[in-house]
Amino acid sequence: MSQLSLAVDIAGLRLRNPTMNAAGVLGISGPLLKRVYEGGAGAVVTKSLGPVPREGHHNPTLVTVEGGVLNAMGLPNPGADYFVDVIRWLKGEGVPVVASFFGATIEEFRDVACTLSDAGVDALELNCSCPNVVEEMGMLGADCLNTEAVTAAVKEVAKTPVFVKLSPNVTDISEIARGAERGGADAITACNTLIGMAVDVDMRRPILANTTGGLSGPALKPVALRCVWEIAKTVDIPIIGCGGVTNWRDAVEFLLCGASAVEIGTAVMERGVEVFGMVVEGIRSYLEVNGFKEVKDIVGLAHET
Amino acid sequence: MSQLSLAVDIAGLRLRNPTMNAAGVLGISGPLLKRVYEGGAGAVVTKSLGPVPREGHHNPTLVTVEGGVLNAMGLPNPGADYFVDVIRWLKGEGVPVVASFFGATIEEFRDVACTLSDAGVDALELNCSCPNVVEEMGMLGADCLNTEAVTAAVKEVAKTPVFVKLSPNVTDISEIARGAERGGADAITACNTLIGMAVDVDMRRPILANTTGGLSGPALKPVALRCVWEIAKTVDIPIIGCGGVTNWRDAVEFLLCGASAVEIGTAVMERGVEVFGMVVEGIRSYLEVNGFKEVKDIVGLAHET
Amino acid sequence: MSGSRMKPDTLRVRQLVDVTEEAGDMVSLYFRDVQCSQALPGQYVMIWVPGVDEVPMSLSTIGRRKVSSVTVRPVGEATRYICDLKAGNMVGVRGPFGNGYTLECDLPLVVAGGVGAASLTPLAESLVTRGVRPTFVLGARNEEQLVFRERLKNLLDEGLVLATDDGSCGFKGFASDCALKLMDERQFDVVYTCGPELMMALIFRSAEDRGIQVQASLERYIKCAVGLCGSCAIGPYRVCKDGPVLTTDQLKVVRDEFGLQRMDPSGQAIKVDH
Amino acid sequence: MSGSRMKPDTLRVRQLVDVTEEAGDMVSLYFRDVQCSQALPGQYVMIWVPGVDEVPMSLSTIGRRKVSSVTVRPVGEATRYICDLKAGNMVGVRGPFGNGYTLECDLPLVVAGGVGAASLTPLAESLVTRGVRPTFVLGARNEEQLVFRERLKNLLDEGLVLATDDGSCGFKGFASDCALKLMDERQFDVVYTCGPELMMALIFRSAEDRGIQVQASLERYIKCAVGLCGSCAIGPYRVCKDGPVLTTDQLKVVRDEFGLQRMDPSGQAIKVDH
Ligand SMILES: Cc1cc2nc3c(=O)[nH]c(=O)nc-3n(C[C@H](O)[C@H](O)[C@H](O)COP(=O)(O)OP(=O)(O)OC[C@H]3O[C@@H](n4cnc5c(N)ncnc54)[C@H](O)[C@@H]3O)c2cc1C
Ligand SMILES: Cc1cc2nc3c(=O)[nH]c(=O)nc-3n(C[C@H](O)[C@H](O)[C@H](O)COP(=O)(O)OP(=O)(O)OC[C@H]3O[C@@H](n4cnc5c(N)ncnc54)[C@H](O)[C@@H]3O)c2cc1C
Ligand SMILES: Cc1cc2nc3c(=O)[nH]c(=O)nc-3n(C[C@H](O)[C@H](O)[C@H](O)COP(=O)(O)O)c2cc1C
Ligand SMILES: Cc1cc2nc3c(=O)[nH]c(=O)nc-3n(C[C@H](O)[C@H](O)[C@H](O)COP(=O)(O)O)c2cc1C
Ligand code: FES
Ligand code: FES
Repeated sequence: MSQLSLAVDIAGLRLRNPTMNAAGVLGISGPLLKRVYEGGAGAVVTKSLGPVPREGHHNPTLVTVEGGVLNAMGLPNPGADYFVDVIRWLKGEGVPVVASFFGATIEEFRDVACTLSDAGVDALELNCSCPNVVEEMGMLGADCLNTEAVTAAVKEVAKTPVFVKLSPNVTDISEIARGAERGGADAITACNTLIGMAVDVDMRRPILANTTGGLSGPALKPVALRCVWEIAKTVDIPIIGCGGVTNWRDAVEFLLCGASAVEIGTAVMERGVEVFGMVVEGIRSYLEVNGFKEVKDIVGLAHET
Repeated sequence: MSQLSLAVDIAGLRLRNPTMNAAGVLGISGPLLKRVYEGGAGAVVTKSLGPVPREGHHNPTLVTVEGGVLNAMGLPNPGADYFVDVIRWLKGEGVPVVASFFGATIEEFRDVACTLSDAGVDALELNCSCPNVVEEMGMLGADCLNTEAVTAAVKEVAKTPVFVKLSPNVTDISEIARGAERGGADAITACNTLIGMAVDVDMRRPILANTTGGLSGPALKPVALRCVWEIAKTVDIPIIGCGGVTNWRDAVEFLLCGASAVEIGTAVMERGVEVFGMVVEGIRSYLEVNGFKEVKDIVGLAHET
Repeated sequence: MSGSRMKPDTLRVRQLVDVTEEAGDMVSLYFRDVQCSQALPGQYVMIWVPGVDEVPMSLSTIGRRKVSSVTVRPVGEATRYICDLKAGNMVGVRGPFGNGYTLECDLPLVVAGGVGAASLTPLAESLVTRGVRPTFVLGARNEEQLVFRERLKNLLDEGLVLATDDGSCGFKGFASDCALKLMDERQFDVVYTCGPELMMALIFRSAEDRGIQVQASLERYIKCAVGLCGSCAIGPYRVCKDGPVLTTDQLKVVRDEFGLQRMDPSGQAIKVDH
Repeated sequence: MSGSRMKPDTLRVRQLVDVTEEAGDMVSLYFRDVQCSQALPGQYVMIWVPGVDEVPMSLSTIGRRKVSSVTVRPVGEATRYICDLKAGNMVGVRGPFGNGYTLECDLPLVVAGGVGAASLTPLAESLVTRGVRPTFVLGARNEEQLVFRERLKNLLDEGLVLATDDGSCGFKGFASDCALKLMDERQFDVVYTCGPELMMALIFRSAEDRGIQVQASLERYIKCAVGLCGSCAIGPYRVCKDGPVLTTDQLKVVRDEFGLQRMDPSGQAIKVDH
C-alpha cells in the first residue's frame, strides 16, 4: 500500500472517501444509511426531508427503462422533526450525515434547514430540484434568482456547509449554479433527474401514477457529466457529481470533469450497497496505477487539455 | 388484410405511413435518402441545410454511450443552394422530402427556407435546436420569443408546411412550442438531442472534439416522450415525435402520447435502413390486433385516461 | 412482447388466462410469463392495475413452461379491484423480485397463516420435488378460509395439518399454537412461515428457543421493489430485495422491530397490529 | 477495462505494445484488443489521437489471441502524428467496423496498391488458412515502397507478384496493368483489390469485361463509422457500414461515382484524383 489517500475535503467537510449515496436512495431509514456507510461510502445522504410528513405518490412510483429508471416517489418522508432522532442515532454510530431537505416556500426551506442543522448534521443538501412535485410546490430551482434567495435564506441559519442540488431540466444550469454561489452555497450537487415518462402500449396510458418521473442511471450520465463540466467552468465552489455512477470509471469521469466527490443512486439496484466499496477501491487503483497521491489531484483534470 | 390504413396527414402533408428518418441521419446524400424511402419510411428528412457549405467539427464526432450515442457532427452540409438539385432528383424519384434547415440569423433562416421551398420540398423542418453549434450561432430555440419570430419569418416565405423542431434542453418546452405555434408553425418536431458529454479516463479528456455533443437513442426516449406529452397538452398543431424510437412499441408510445408521426435516427445504427419498414409493420399489426382502423385513432390516446 | 431475454424488473402487461375463486373470498389470477416461470418459491411480483395501484403479491403458482399465478386476499382498494378482474383482463407485472426461500433442509415444518399459504405452497411443491416431505400447518380462522386445501392434501397427504381458530376443522387454535405443539413432538431443522406478523414473531421466538432455523416471509410497504427507495426497511434489510424471506440470523438483528413496528408510507414508525 | 463483452462500437483506449517501421515511411502500430482479434479481413477501426483527429485504418494484423495492428501511411496531419507514436503511447480504438471481404473463391487474384496491402495481407492469410493460394500483385511506385514484402513472400512464395511503376523490382508498370496481364493468362474467379481508387476502377472495368467478380475496398470520408451520418456515401451505400468492401453488383450501381467523384466533408461532390 502506498501513501495514497482517498480522503476529500468538500467545503471544509472532510470525508474518508469521495462517495455518498444519492438523496432518496435508502435514505429514509437510519439502519439502511448505516449499512450504506458500512458498504464503503464516505458519508450518507438522507431522503429529502420536508416540514411535515408526506406519503408521496401512489404506486407505480418506479419503472425501469433502457439505461436507467424513472421514479416519481413524490418525496415521501417522515418530516424533518421526526428525522432528528434518526440523525442523532446515525451520528452516535459515527456516520457522517448530509441531510437533504426541501420546502414549498423560502420560509419552509429555512425552518427545515434550521431543524436539521440543530440536529447535528455534517452538511445540508438543499434540494430545489425534485421534478416530481413541481406542480404542487413550484419549481424553485428553475430560476437563478430563486436559487440565490433560497440559498441565502438557508445559509443564514445553517451551522454547516450547504450543498445546493441542481436540476438538469433547465436551459442553462451554470447560470443557476452561479445563483447558488452568489447565495452563499458551499458546494453544488449536480444533478438531479431528467424529467421523462413511460407509456405502456397495451394499457395505453402512462405507467407512473404521477405520469412523469425522474430519469436516473446510466442514461443520465452524459448529461450529468456535462452539467458538472459547465458548472466547473463557472463557479469556484466544489461540485458533487451525481447521475449514473455505476462503477469506478464513471466516478473518475466525474472527478476529471471537476467534481470533488460523487453520489451514487440507481446503481444500488444492480450492484447492492457494496457498490460504494467497489467504486472506492476502483478509484484507489486508478490513482495508484496513474501515480496520483490523492483524489484532489485528478479533480477537473480533463479541463486542462 | 383488413381495411386498415397507415397513411397520416400532418398539417396537410399526406404520407403513406407515420415514419421518417431523423434530420442528420443519412440525409446528406440523395441516394441514401432514396434508400430510406425504399426501406419503408413515409417521407425523408434532409440533413439540416444552412446558407453556406460547412465541414462540421473535427473527429471524433460520435461516440457510443450506454443507451445511445453522443454526436457533435457540427452541422456539416453542402449548403441549401447545392442541395436544390438533390431535392429535385428525389422529387423526380417520387420521394416526399422534408428539408431540415438552419441559419445564424432570422434573415438567414428565411433565405434558406425560401431556397428550399422553391426547390419543391414537401415540408420544411426548422431546426432551431442543434446543440452542437450553440456558441457559434446562438441558441435561437432556447427562447420562445425568438422561436416565434424565426417561425413567423420563415412562414412568410414558405409555400409548404413548416415543422419547428425543438430542443429538450430548456426549462419549459411547452412554452417554446406555444411560441412556435404563435409564429405560425404547422407542426412541432419533438425533440432534438440532450446535451451531454463523454470523458475517457485513460486519456483524461473529453472524447468528442467539440467536448459536448447531443445524446440520442433509447436513453433519450423517456425525455422525448415527456416533451411530446407536454406539448400535446399545450398546442393544437400536430406533433412529430423523435428520440429513441427503435421498434414499433416505441413508435406507438409516441403516438399514444400525442405524436402524429415519428422520426427515427440512432436506431439505424443497429437495425439498418430496414428499421422503417419494420416499425411500420409493427404499427400495422398493433392497429389490427387492437381493432383500430387508422393511425389517427391512437394519436394522443394515453391522455384520455 | 414477451421475450425471455427481458430483465425481470421490466414491466410487462399480461392477459389473465384464468381467474379462480379460492377459499375465503380469495382469488387466484393466472397468466403466462417467462420470468415468473423461472421464479424461486417465496419470490413476489408487483401487480399493476392502472389507475388504482401497484401492489406486491407472492407467486402462488410458478408455472414451469405453464401459467403462473398470484392469489389475492381482498383487504383494501387495490386487492378488492384485483379480485374483481376476469379472465381476458390485463395486469402489469414486474418481477419476480426478492430472495425466496432457501430449500436446504431435512425435516421442515411449514406454517401458513391465511394468504401466507400463497408463497408456501410452491415451496412445499419444490421440497417434494427434491424428495423432502414437509409437515405443513395450514391455519385459518375457520374451515371456509383454508386456502389451497385440496392442492396441499394431494401433495402432502398426511403431511398436511389443518388448524382453525374456531376448531371448525382440524387443530383448534392458532396455527402458531399448532406449530409449537409439533415442534415439541418432532425434531424439525427448519421452520418456514408466512402469515400475520404476530404469528410469525411467536413462531420465531419458539423456534429460536429450540435452536430451529426460521425462514419467515415478511411484509413491509413496497414501492420501488428494486431496493432503492428504502420504504420497505426493517432494520438494515430491505424486504423487497434482501427479503421478503428473512432467516433466523437476520430476524435476531431486527428483534426490536419484528412483530412490533414498521414504517408507514411516509417513513414514520407505526405499530404492527396483526 | 477491456472485456470481451464490450460492443465493438464502444471506444476503448489501448497501449501500443510495438511500433515498427514498414517500407516507404509507413508504420505499423501493434496493440492488444479482444474485439480486433475477432475481426474479419477487410474490416477497419477508427484510431483516435486526442487533440488531433480520429481516422479510419484497416486492420493489417488480426491477432487471434495476440496483438492486432494497423499500418499507416503518413499523408496528412493525423497520419503523420500517428506515425510518430512510440511503443507505450496510447490510442483510442473504435471498431472493427464494416463488412470485410467475402472469402468464397477458388482461384483469386489479389491486387494491392500501396497501403492497400494493409487490408489485403490478412485476407491472403485467411485464404491460405482455408486452403486457397491467391495470386497476389503487390504494387508500389518503387522497390522501397513495397510494404509487407517479406510477410507475403513467406506466405505465398511464387504466388507473390511484385510490380513497380519504375520497374525497380518485378513487373514494370502499374499494379493494374500487371493485374490485366494476369487476368488474360489465368481464369481467376474473384479479384480482391485495395489501393488508389483510379487503379481499382480500372481493375473493376477489366474484370467486368471478363466476367470476373470484384471485391474492392473503398475509401470515403468517415465520420461516425456506424452508418448514421451519411458522410461516407457512395450512391446508396455507406462505405463505413455497407462497405468498405463493395462487390461487382454494387460497383455497377455506383458506376457514375466510382473512380470519378466523392463527397468532401461538407457533402459537396469533388473529383477523385488518385
Ligand atoms: C412481499 C409481499 C408479498 C405479498 N403477497 C401477498 C399475496 O400473495 N396475497 C395477498 O393477498 N397479499 C399479499 N401481500 C399483501 C398485499 O400486498 C397487500 O394486501 C396489498 O398491497 C393491499 O393493498 P390494498 O390497496 O388492497 O389495501 P390498502 O387498503 O391500501 O392497505 C391494506 C394493507 O396493505 C398494506 N399495503 C398497501 N399497499 C402496500 C404495498 N405497496 N406494499 C406492501 N403493503 C401494502 C397496507 O400497509 C395495509 O396494511 C404481500 C405483501 C408483500 C410485501
Ligand atoms: C475504410 C478505410 C480504411 C483505411 N485504411 C487505411 C490504412 O490501413 N492505412 C492508411 O494509411 N490509411 C488508410 N485509410 C486512409 C486514411 O484514413 C487517411 O489517409 C487518413 O484519414 C488521412 O488523415 P490525415 O489527417 O493524415 O490526412 P488529411 O490531410 O486530413 O487528409 C488526407 C486525405 O485523407 C482523407 N481523410 C482525412 N480524414 C479522413 C477520414 N476521417 N476518413 C476518410 N478519409 C479521410 C482526406 O479526404 C484526404 O484525401 C483508410 C481509409 C478508409 C476509409
Ligand atoms: C428512488 C429514487 C428516489 C429519489 N429521491 C430523491 C430525493 O428525495 N431527493 C433528491 O434530491 N433526489 C432524489 N433522487 C435523485 C437522486 O438523488 C439522484 O439525483 C439521481 O437518481 C441521479 O443519480 P443516479 O443516476 O446515481 O441514481 C431520487 C432518485 C431515485 C432513483
Ligand atoms: C449523427 C446525427 C446527426 C444529426 N444531425 C442532425 C441535424 O443535422 N439536424 C437536426 O435537427 N437533428 C440532427 N440530429 C438529431 C436527430 O435528428 C434526432 O433529433 C435525435 O438523434 C433523436 O432521435 P434518435 O434518438 O432517433 O436518434 C442528429 C443526430 C445524429 C445521431
Ligand atoms: S420498496 Fe423500495 S427499497 Fe424496498
Ligand atoms: S461515416 Fe457516418 S454513415 Fe458512414
